[in-house]
Amino acid sequence: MGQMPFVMQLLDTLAALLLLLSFAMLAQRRIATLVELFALQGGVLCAATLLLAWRTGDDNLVLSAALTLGVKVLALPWLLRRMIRRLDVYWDTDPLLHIPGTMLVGVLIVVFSFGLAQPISALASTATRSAIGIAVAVILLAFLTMITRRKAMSQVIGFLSMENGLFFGAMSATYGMPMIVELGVALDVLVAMLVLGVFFFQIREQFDSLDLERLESHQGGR
Amino acid sequence: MRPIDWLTQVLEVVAALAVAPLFQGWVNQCRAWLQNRRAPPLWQTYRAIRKLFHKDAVIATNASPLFRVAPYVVFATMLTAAAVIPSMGTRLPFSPAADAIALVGLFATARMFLALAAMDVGTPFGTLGARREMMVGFLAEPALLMVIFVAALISSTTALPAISERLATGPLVLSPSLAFTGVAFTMVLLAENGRLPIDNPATHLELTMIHEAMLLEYSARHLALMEFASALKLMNYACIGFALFVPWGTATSAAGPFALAAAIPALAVKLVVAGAALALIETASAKLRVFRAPEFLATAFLFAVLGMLVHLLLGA
Amino acid sequence: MDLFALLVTPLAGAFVLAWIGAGRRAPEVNAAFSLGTFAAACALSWRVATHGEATFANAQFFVDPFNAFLVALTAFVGLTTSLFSRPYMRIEAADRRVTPGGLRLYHAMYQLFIGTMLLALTTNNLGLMWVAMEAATLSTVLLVSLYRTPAALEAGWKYFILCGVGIAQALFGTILLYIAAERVLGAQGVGALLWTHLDAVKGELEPRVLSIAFVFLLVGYGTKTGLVPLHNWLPDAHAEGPTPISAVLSGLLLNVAIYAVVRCKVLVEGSLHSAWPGRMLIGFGLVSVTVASFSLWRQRDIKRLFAFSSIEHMGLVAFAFGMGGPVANFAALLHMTVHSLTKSAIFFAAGHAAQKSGSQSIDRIRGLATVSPTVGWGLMIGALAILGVPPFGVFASEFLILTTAMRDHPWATPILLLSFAVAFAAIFARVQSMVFGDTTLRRLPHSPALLPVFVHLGLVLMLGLFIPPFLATWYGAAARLIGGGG
Amino acid sequence: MTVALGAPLEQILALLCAWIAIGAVGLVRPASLKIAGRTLFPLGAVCGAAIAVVAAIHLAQPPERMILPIGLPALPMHLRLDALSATFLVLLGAASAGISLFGAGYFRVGQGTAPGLLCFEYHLFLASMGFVLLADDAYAFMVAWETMAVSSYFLVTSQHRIGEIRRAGYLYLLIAHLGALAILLCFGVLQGGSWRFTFDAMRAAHLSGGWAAAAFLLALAGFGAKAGLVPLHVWLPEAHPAAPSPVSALMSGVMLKIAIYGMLRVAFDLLHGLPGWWGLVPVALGLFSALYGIVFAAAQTDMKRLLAYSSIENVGILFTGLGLAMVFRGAAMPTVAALALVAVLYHALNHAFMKSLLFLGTGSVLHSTGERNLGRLGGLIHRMPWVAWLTLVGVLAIAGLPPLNGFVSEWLLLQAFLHAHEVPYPFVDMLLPLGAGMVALVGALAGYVMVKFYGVVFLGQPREPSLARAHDAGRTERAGLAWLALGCVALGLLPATIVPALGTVASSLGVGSLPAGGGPWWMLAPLGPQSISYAPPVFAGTVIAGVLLTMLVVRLTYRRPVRRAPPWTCGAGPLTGRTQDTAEGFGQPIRHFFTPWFAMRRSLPTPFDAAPRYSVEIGDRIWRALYEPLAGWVDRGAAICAVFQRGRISTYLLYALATLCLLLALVL
Repeated sequence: MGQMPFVMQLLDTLAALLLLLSFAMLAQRRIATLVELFALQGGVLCAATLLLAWRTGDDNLVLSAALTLGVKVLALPWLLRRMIRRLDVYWDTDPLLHIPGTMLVGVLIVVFSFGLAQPISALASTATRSAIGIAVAVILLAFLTMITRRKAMSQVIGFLSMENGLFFGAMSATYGMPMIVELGVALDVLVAMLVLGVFFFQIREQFDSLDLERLESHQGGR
Repeated sequence: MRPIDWLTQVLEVVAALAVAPLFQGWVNQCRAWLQNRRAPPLWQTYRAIRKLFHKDAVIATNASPLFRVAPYVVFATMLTAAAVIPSMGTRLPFSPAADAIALVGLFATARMFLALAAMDVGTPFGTLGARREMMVGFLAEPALLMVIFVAALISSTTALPAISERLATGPLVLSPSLAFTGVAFTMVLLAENGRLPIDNPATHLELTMIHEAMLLEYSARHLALMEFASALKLMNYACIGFALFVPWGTATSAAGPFALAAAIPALAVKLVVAGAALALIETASAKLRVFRAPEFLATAFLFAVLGMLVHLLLGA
Repeated sequence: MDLFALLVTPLAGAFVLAWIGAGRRAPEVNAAFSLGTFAAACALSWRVATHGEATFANAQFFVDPFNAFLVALTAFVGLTTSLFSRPYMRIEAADRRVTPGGLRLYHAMYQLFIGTMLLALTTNNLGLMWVAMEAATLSTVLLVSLYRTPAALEAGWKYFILCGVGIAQALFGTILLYIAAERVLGAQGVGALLWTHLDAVKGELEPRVLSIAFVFLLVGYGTKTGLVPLHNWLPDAHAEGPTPISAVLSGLLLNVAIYAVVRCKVLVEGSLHSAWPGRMLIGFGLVSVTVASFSLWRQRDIKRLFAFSSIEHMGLVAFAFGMGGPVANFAALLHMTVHSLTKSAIFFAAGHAAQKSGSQSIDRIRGLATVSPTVGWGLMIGALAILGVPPFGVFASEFLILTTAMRDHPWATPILLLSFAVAFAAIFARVQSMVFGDTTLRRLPHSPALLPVFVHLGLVLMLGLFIPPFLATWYGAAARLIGGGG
Repeated sequence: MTVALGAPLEQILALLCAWIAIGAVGLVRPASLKIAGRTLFPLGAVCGAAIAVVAAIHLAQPPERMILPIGLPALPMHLRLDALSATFLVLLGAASAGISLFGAGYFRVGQGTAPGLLCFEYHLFLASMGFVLLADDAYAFMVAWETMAVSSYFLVTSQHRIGEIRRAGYLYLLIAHLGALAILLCFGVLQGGSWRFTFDAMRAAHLSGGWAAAAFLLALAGFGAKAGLVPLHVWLPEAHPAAPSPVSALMSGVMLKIAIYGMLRVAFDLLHGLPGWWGLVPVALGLFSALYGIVFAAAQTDMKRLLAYSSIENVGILFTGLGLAMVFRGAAMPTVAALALVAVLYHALNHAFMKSLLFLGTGSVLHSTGERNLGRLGGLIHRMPWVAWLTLVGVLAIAGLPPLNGFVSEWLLLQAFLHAHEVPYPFVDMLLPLGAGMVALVGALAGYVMVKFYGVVFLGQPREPSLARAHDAGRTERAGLAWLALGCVALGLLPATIVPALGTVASSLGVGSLPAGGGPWWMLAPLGPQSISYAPPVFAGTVIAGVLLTMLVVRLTYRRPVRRAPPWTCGAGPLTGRTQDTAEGFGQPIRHFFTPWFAMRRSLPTPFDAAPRYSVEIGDRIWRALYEPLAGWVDRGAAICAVFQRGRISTYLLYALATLCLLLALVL
């Protein structure tokens, strides 16, 4: 097939960028930066969607790009920033597993998810199917982020970037889910965020910190 | 059933009644001789009983009716036992009513009433005696049962007359199993009749006595009945021994009136010999501590069991 | 029409109660809306019973015996729970444990929760089902932390994060399913996520992808089902939320989650022509049953205790569905029914018990039978029923499950029996110490409503002695629908 | 007449439902003693008697079947009435009639469960036992079986404010439930591949040797747990004393027999293809239980515990006979097998009457004195003559003395043992006869224990001043006691009529049949007229005649007055209650003889004690050797599982990720 069209190359670049960002988040300890990275990821996602929409001429994708822009680039980061300011949690304490180790695990996960993606890409009919592996990787890396963080805030951001991964996966594999589903998903994410906001303040007023160590009282055999 | 059988039956019971005290007297006499004492007259036991019957009965204020019924029950059971045991003839009209196991049951009944009566007044001696009696009983009874069981295995029935008839009429074989059981039976007999080395009928030392301790609260005719019953018991045991181990001389079912006539002296001879032997054993052996009694009886029990094993092994 | 009513009534209720939820009559309003929902559910199930399966709104919604009976069950338990929560929440308010604002939130979210579950049950669109499940989590997460105590917040947080992450896996699974489906049902296939369409073509779906998809779906919805080792949110959430919520979580949400798992299993098994999805469920089931029953041994908190027992029973249901086949499926459906009835009844009684002693600690609850026989005997009988003592329905289903297991997987039977024994020893020791003995408990400001308890237990008793024919045929149809097994 | 009232099975079903109804009426006004006691319990007694009559009439007839439209859709409840179940229905009905009569006067309004509720549980218990006997499929059986367990549990814990009673109840229900699981598993094996759980399907099934053995052992575990077979007996001496006396009577007298019924049903009816020598297992366990039970009974100081242990002994004897019958059946000795089986059934009947009688006697004592401890009783024969004399019947009977009923079954069993050496298995023919010795030993020990029990409770002098206020039992209670005592006497005197009836059970189970024409009504000759025989009426007549004759002679010959005087005791007076032997003292020789069996904790006074105290605690070795480690293991398992719940959310997420990756790795 030879030289693939420039758009596709661009798309793949964007996908790689997503992965890079996930790694960055994995490595990042400053929560404020984490939020920016998350916003950036949303942006990249949005860009990729738009690109794809332009290439396929599928206006559903435009809509979902708009959705991404609205929710993941503007709304959520704005909410998060406000919270950070209100709760002044700027730094996460050291992650449970030190950064290089985390990175190493992350690499392994990437390998695993690429392997996992083979059959799926083989099946998918989209131009971007090769990116599915990256989507899986993003999801699992987000998972890893959540595992290694100690602050509730950074855990949530990990959760949200997992949503990004899912979204990217859906887009790259099938040019997006049916509209109704996407709307539902977006709505859920937004609500989730609001709920979390409430939570943070409640936790804060109870524990006057967002350290997860405080949240380990429930044990099996007390 | 022939009239002669009824005659045998009646004769046996009457004989038991008449001879039992005499037998006890005979044993005591032999003992006295062996111990170089002047022996009491042969009918001493009759005298004692007669004397007791002439006295006023004194009963403890807090004695219950059970206390007063017990002597009669014990006496009656011994009498019934005498009716079951083929001491003269093996064709007894009463024998189908109760086999050897029932006989053991009879002795158990007597023992139980004796013990309960002893506990009734609530004296320390009474309960002590009852406890020791039962302690002896819980090993003596199974031992006796095993002895009978072996004989039953040999003759494949538990009806005592049938057993003794089979043993008598069968070809004369020395069966080692019977030797074991014979020893066991002797030990049981000693224990059950309050003889040395388990109990000493001649003493009233609380540390040692068993049978006497139970009778302490009895007097007059109740005591007489109890003494009589114990004499009967000794007699019965002796007769069981004869039936199992020296069954010869008793009138078998085939035999006629002459056999019965011959059976009476035969029984007399057996009793004389047995009494002497008993006395000999008693004088030869020393009183055991009460705690040793279970071991003595356990030995008896095991001998009986061994006898059975030997029988099953050799089929003899 | 009735479906529309079924879905709209709770939503309307949610809005109304969000507005007057703190009012004096709010509990009655709540009960009234639940009653309406139940009526609609009855109508719907009646239609299914008479006309059989049906789809609505160009196949976006559908009912078949499987979800119809779950709808009826959900609506029924929702109703009884609302009846129970009437005095319960009044007492809580009287004890100043919950603020008026909290009360409003509670009532609104209660209705919303019921609504989302009904949506998840009736929708034909797997994507929509996912949305509804997530919504169900979100609507309860604030209820779990309603009391604002540290423990409650912690529980809520864990509930949120663990279920959220789990659900995310489910979403990816759904996407994969969609990929495979789209291949068969055409690009942007309208029905590419509609279960009925997928079911029709399940034979042609690409096996590899579907197997991967199933793993994600199993992990995702399995988290909400509380399968070990994804269960850790469950005891906390059950223990810390208000008791009516524990009741519906345990009695209904778990059912809905396993319903989702089973729906997916049907598709995957259809495409794979092999039984390993079933085997996966069996594995999860056995692990859950064993771990949960041993964990029971050390519980000190009455609601945690029964939360673990819920894990055990969900494991059993998963095991049964894993075995598949008409009998096992029948048993599983029966078990879902009796479990949600019994468990909610137990939570009702336990809730009042905790209120009486002013603490959920088992050591502080004593002599219930003496101070209030209804609560005490309700708890005692409920516990016996849940422990699978005849003549209650739980025994009926366990009997069927065990006998089927003896046939299909003999090696599993001893494990199950051992777990049952341990669970019995653990739960019964605690229940006995709570129900019997001398008491130090107080009287309550409002008289507890134990009608629901005894209605539930009565039903369970009936199901143990006599399963009505229409119900039997209904289950049978659902069981055939699920199929699987050998 | 039976035609008019429908088939016997229907009549019995109706009567069982009547029991439930009677109980339900009690719930209407739980607090009212008048309704429950004065009306319902007598009604229940009537029902019981009716059941006994109907079942007795039906005993010899062919089996009847019925299918109730309830239960599982695929498995409606099957009922069946055959000779075996009829026999045990007679037992249930007859014994419960006496117990219910007694209960009518016994229950009081007290701390514990309200009378009405108690009445409900009581009659539910009775009815469930009846349904166990009728059940003809696994589901119905299990439902009835567990209902029996649960209802009896609630009866046991009716005084639930007392901690040790709660503990006893817990232990009881736990072991009962474990047993039930074993039974369920047993049925699962028994159906043998047909996957139909009716008993007919099991009868038709043919199991391979290994599976048959498994099923048998499972049944032995399940029913043994219910019957109190060592080592599954630990609940019994706790639960029976804890319960109110009528309930103890019911549990000990009847419920244990229901367990025996289950074992018989499995071993002789449902299970096929099991080699006969497997019967040695129950023989061995049974003999051990018998000896163990009676030895511990001798060491007890609580009268109800003593009786409970004696129940263990009797259960042991029952299992011995059962195993013996199996061995004989396997060895193709049908007649003797039938004899052994009849011995079991007869002993079951006997024990139902004797043990109920004794427990009820203790109940009366408990009521009038409030004492269970043998160390505080004594001399009650003066205060409560009715109870004392009626109990004496039970005591003599259970001690196995002729001419009462205990002796008959012992006699039958020994007769069966007499043929044990004929079995064609090597070693077995040596070992089995030794069992006879064991049985004899146990019987003699039973005598010892009963003398201790009766002597300490009723004879001697009151050990507490409070006993002077003791009063005799009420009229209905006496009636109940009398009924049971009468049963003991009747069973003792009329074996010749009862044994052939029980023989039909053996023949209907295909075990074998006793030769017909055993002899006249007064002579028991199970193996034919010319062989061994026992004629209780004649025997009893002779003894009684002997007693009367002696009395007459004494009266006629020497008529001297009888003086009452304070006890002599070798001049060592005055006597107080304390000078007597204590219960511990009376048990001492046995303790001394069987020392290694007990885990004893003894505290001896030093010579310098101002107030010397002697105390000894008897512990159960099996409890420490078996049950405590078991609990330990479970706890360790719990500790391991607690690791899953450490509270750290990251760990939980890790579990999720690990699971995900693991499963993905599996499918890839």
